[in-house]
Amino acid sequence: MSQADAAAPANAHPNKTFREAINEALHQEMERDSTVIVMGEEVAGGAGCKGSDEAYGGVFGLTKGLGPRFGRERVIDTPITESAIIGAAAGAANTGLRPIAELMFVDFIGVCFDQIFNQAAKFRYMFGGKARTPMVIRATAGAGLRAAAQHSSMLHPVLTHIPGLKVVMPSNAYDAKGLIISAIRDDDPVVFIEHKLLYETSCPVPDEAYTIPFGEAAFAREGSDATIVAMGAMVPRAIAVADKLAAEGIHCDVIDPRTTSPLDSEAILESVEVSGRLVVVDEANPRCGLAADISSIVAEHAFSALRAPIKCVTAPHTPVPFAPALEDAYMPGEDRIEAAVRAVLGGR
Amino acid sequence: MSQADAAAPANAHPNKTFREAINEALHQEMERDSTVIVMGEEVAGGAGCKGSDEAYGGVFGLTKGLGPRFGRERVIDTPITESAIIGAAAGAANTGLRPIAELMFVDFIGVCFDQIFNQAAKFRYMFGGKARTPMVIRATAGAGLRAAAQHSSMLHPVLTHIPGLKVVMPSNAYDAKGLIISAIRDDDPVVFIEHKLLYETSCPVPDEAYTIPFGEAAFAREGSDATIVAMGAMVPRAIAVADKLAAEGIHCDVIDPRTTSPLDSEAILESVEVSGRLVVVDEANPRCGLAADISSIVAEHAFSALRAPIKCVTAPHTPVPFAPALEDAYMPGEDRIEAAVRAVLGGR
Amino acid sequence: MAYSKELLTSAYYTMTTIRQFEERMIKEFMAGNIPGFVHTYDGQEAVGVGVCSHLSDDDIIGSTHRGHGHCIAKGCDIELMILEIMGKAEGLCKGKGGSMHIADIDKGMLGANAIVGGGPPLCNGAALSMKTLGKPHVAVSFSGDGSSNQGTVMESLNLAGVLDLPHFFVFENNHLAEGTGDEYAVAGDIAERVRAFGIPCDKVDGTDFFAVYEAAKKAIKHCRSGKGPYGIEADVLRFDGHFIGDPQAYRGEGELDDLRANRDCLKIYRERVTGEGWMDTSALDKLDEDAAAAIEKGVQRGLAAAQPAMEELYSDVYCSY
Amino acid sequence: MAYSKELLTSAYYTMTTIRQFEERMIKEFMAGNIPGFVHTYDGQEAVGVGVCSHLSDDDIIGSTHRGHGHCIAKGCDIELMILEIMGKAEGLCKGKGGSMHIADIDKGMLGANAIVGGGPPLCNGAALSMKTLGKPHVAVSFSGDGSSNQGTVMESLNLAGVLDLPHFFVFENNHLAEGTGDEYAVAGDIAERVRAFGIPCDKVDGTDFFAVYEAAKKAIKHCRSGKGPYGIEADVLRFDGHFIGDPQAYRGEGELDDLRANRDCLKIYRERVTGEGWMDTSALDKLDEDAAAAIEKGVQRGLAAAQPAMEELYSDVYCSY
Ligand SMILES: Cc1ncc(C[n+]2csc(CCOP(=O)(O)OP(=O)(O)O)c2C)c(N)n1
Ligand SMILES: Cc1ncc(C[n+]2csc(CCOP(=O)(O)OP(=O)(O)O)c2C)c(N)n1
Ligand SMILES: [Mg+2]
Ligand SMILES: [Mg+2]
Repeated sequence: MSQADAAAPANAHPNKTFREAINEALHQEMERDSTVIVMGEEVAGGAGCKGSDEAYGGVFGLTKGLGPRFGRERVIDTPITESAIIGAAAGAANTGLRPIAELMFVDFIGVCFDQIFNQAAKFRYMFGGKARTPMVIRATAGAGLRAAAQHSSMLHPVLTHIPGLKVVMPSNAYDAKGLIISAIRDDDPVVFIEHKLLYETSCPVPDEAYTIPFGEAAFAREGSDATIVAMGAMVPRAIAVADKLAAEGIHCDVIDPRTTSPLDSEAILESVEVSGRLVVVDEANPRCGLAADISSIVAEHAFSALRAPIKCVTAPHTPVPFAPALEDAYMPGEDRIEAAVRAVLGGR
Repeated sequence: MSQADAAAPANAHPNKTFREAINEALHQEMERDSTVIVMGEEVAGGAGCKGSDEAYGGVFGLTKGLGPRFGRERVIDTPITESAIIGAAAGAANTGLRPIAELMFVDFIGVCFDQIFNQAAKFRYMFGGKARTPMVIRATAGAGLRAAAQHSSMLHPVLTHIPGLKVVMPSNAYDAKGLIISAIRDDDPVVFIEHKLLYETSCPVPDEAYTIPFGEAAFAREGSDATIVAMGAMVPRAIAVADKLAAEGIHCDVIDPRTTSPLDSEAILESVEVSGRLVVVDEANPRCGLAADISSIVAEHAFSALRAPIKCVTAPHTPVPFAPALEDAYMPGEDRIEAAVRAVLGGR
Repeated sequence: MAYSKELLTSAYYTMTTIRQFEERMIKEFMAGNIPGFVHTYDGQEAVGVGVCSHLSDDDIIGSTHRGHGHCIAKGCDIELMILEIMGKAEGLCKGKGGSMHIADIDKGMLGANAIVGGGPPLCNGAALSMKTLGKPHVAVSFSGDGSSNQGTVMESLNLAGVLDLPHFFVFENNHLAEGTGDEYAVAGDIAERVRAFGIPCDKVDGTDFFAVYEAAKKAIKHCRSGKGPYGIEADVLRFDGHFIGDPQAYRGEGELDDLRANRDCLKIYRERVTGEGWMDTSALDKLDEDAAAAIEKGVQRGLAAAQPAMEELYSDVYCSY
Repeated sequence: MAYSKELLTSAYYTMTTIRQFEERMIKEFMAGNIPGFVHTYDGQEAVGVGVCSHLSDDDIIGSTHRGHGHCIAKGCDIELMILEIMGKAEGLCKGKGGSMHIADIDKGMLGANAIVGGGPPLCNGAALSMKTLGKPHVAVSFSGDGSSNQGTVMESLNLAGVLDLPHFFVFENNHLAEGTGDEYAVAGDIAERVRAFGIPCDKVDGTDFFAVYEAAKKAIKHCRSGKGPYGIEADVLRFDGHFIGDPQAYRGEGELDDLRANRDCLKIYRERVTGEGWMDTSALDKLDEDAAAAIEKGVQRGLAAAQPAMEELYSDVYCSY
């Protein structure tokens, strides 16, 4: 696994936000490869209105500028028709293009799930290796914007469950750029999950294109007292807890798997072999979730190293509530992460 | 938890197949409660053809006889339109009916997932308790019939992940009857998963209506050497292994949770507290699956009782292959279950 | 054609309530008093009110992300709505739903819906309940021009046609779906699309309350009498952004000024009823003031109210892990 | 109107191959030599062949659960198909897909699809590739009457209309979806539904190869010339069950006998070509025999062939756990 690169190294590269890093990567990949196209609702800016056709660029602005730069043949606004969007991306991927489809909110997989899990994800296997489906589905996910039950889900556990899909969930701008470029160049369907709360976070990001391999975790912090695994918007929280504990002399590995499928289980197992203590933090609901998944891998393959029960820190088994006080309590917070780490340390 | 009732007690009740048990329960509940309706493709038998309108009764025959008995106002054939079927069931449930919608194969949740997970499952919570959604979605699931990638999935992990849904997965005819009746009388949306390989299995089933509560596991076998948790079509396989080992003097609890959400984690934890050894068998894919889910609950809450790594026996992380030899290897078989139990027993 | 004083008064009162409610929500949102994503209905009042004027609490409506107007037209308590939109414990849904997920089943309001196209399948279900239970009620779904492209909506049209459900499909074509126009996104024509399922569908001027009222009357009568579904496509407009805060760069120069000047359903209503001598200006002004007072009261209560208690995170769901 | 000898020969050879292939699959299935669920295309040959006669390997088709005929018409190797359907290692998809999941991208066959309505969205994508890459090819999706009710299909029509995609939508209305008739399940009319999206759509007699051939020619020319999508609704029938083994209780008395006597596209073809003097009976008989021999050879090879090796369970997927 690569070390420390996820931790926003203080280097000579200019600071960029998560949003800017992805936008830049999209520009660079479309420039490099004319078979890369982008499609989705208002990804080019909007169409068929009386005013500007560049009002948007994706509702969160991630695709801003692509339409004017690469033209409407390659940056395609669609109706509200997610099954047709994902299906078109998959069919185009089978026939020579490398589509990037935007699913405005990952919550909308409900209306297009068949095209993701029964179609795109399965072609390569069920056609005996005869089909390639190099497509990326980009989607905003997560709580924190008071968008409530139908616009705040994570859903990466559902996607990670599906064989044939790759699932990517960056936690910072540097990784976001490297991972989206890897996703675009990958020959399998990839779901790329962007947490709403990360869009405005920033760190140094090289101007040039670079890739980060799938299945390689990053160590955001290192320490042998306990292992904390966290993903997406949970990584900054895990780092904050690790830093606080470090001031007390408790040092934790903070492992960010970066891709949930494939998963760098080796990095996690190696860390637990040393620390013997594991806390898994995930914003998704708990049942059949990613925290449970990682816990079970460790309980099977690093059992003898474990010196305390594995703790999972997740959302409760409820939809995302609207009221800010409830939503804040819904998301795993630093307090709960800290308590879990102290618990696996036997109450230190 | 209730004991032994899942194990097809040799009593005075007539033998019935899994299919007959469900069909009988549907008749009884429709008789008892005029707000119970059934809808789906060919559930009444088919419509708009030149011949018999009773050709089918669900393609697997589970709803056979309901159409003629209760009429087409309550047994409703639909077009191929799963989103509209599930949506109509949910809306009808909100407004006074108790619909049972048939999803011919659980694999079809892809085309109606939004109506399940964003709509039906969330109403009660997001409307602050103001809505009731007493509906049942019945679906055939699982491998074994050589139906290949798009007609053989399990998908209960995906459903179990969703807060607000209850997920039921009976392993025998007796439980199937009691659980479907509980599902129909429940005020929350329930997904009722019928494994294809179980339809022709039979055991004594009382003629009268009865319920089995959700969240109560059954002990198909009892023993303190190891705990085997298995669901659906995996239960008979786990029982066969337990019986084989029992002949050698190794005695295992075989726990069938019967409902995956809510889950009777207490029964599992209590068993592991005694045995210290756990094997979880599930036909679903492994990542973020139910085996991982149960493993993680035990690794957190019965850690100190564990005397060996937890073993998960699942399908591989691949779609379901068509060729019989591959499909047979895909499904967890008795050999793999037995090997896992022997492994947690330290190679006995 | 004459309308009862009662109808004229209540229709105007409801429309002005919606207009002022939405304008106030924009103000409160901008002041930081409302969290989340909010989509306002101002401009479209004549549709919601023209349709819901024919409905009782036993009739059901299914709404959209742009649901405030439908709620108010269907008789939801505006104070409880404000509390909900502000995320307060006493809100219509305990503060757990918010603007995009308001429901009030007692009033026959089956829910806003933050999933485009989520509502029509549910309204088929409500209509099925009515048909199965032999009740003379109707279900009404509201959909936008953008929503008309979602498969769930088209499936719902077909199933309603097949089962002859008492489902009145109202398409509010405001010619925008976020920043995408119907000219671009709707291949063909919405009303034609509805008719292709064998469902009668009329086009109506959605800025004219009376036109909507008459079209809805005919449609609802059709549905109530067991003849199956009916549709209308209302030509309408929205005054504000897709969501509060949307800069509306997709608007043409002067487009909004023109709409406000010439296609404001409240102005058009006032002109008509005063022109016909059915109501006078002072009575209308008085209704504006009454609505404003009710909203003011609700907002003050909302601002002062508490958020839900922490236990509510775990309630209203069958089990918590 | 005259047709080339080559076309007449190849069209008949392909149709008789499909017919005999399906009849043989039924036999082999009944003998226990084919696992799983198999849906045969016999009766509908004139549609698949009439359409695919205009296509090259660079054109793409998307098929359904009833895909054998489309595969054969598109030029897939029948021996490799038989191996696939029998689940053998050398099958077109290594025996991992089976009857419901055959694909052959090299031949422009994008896949059968066991999800009703799964194919048309994918064909939009293929058409989008052609449009974006500036190639003069078309994508053709096949859908049934039942499939026309699935939201994915209707969304695909709209998106194809919006983006002017070179997508030819072929609806094969065999008036049955399992045991449900289109009379019941399709509100309105399929061709009208297509037209409502602004897409031209012709109705054609699907038992008449020449009618299909001409309609497809016009439609494909339209698509190739950049004018956007086109549709046909072919009136057709299936001779056998929904799946092999289906007792077809939904058939009326004498219905099948009547169909076999009067609406058999192969008989109709033979009558036409002999009647016109374009081909003689002995030439046609010879083609029947040639097809039978090829199928026999494939079946024998299939029966003798081995299933995939166990490693194949884990191949063709990015990682195994
Ligand atoms: C399935 C889904 N796709 C996309 C969105 C994002 N979205 C919310 S409202 C909207 C536009 C809806 O347009 P229309 O139906 O015309 O309604 P209007 O906003 O004009 O009232 C979009 C794209 C969503 N909420 N759900
Ligand atoms: C989404 C989905 N729903 C239901 C089915 C089950 N099913 C398979 S084929 C079929 C009937 C299809 O009818 P039609 O489209 O007319 O095609 P035909 O069988 O007549 O060729 C059904 C209901 C399915 N495979 N996928
Ligand atoms: Mg609109
Ligand atoms: Mg058909």
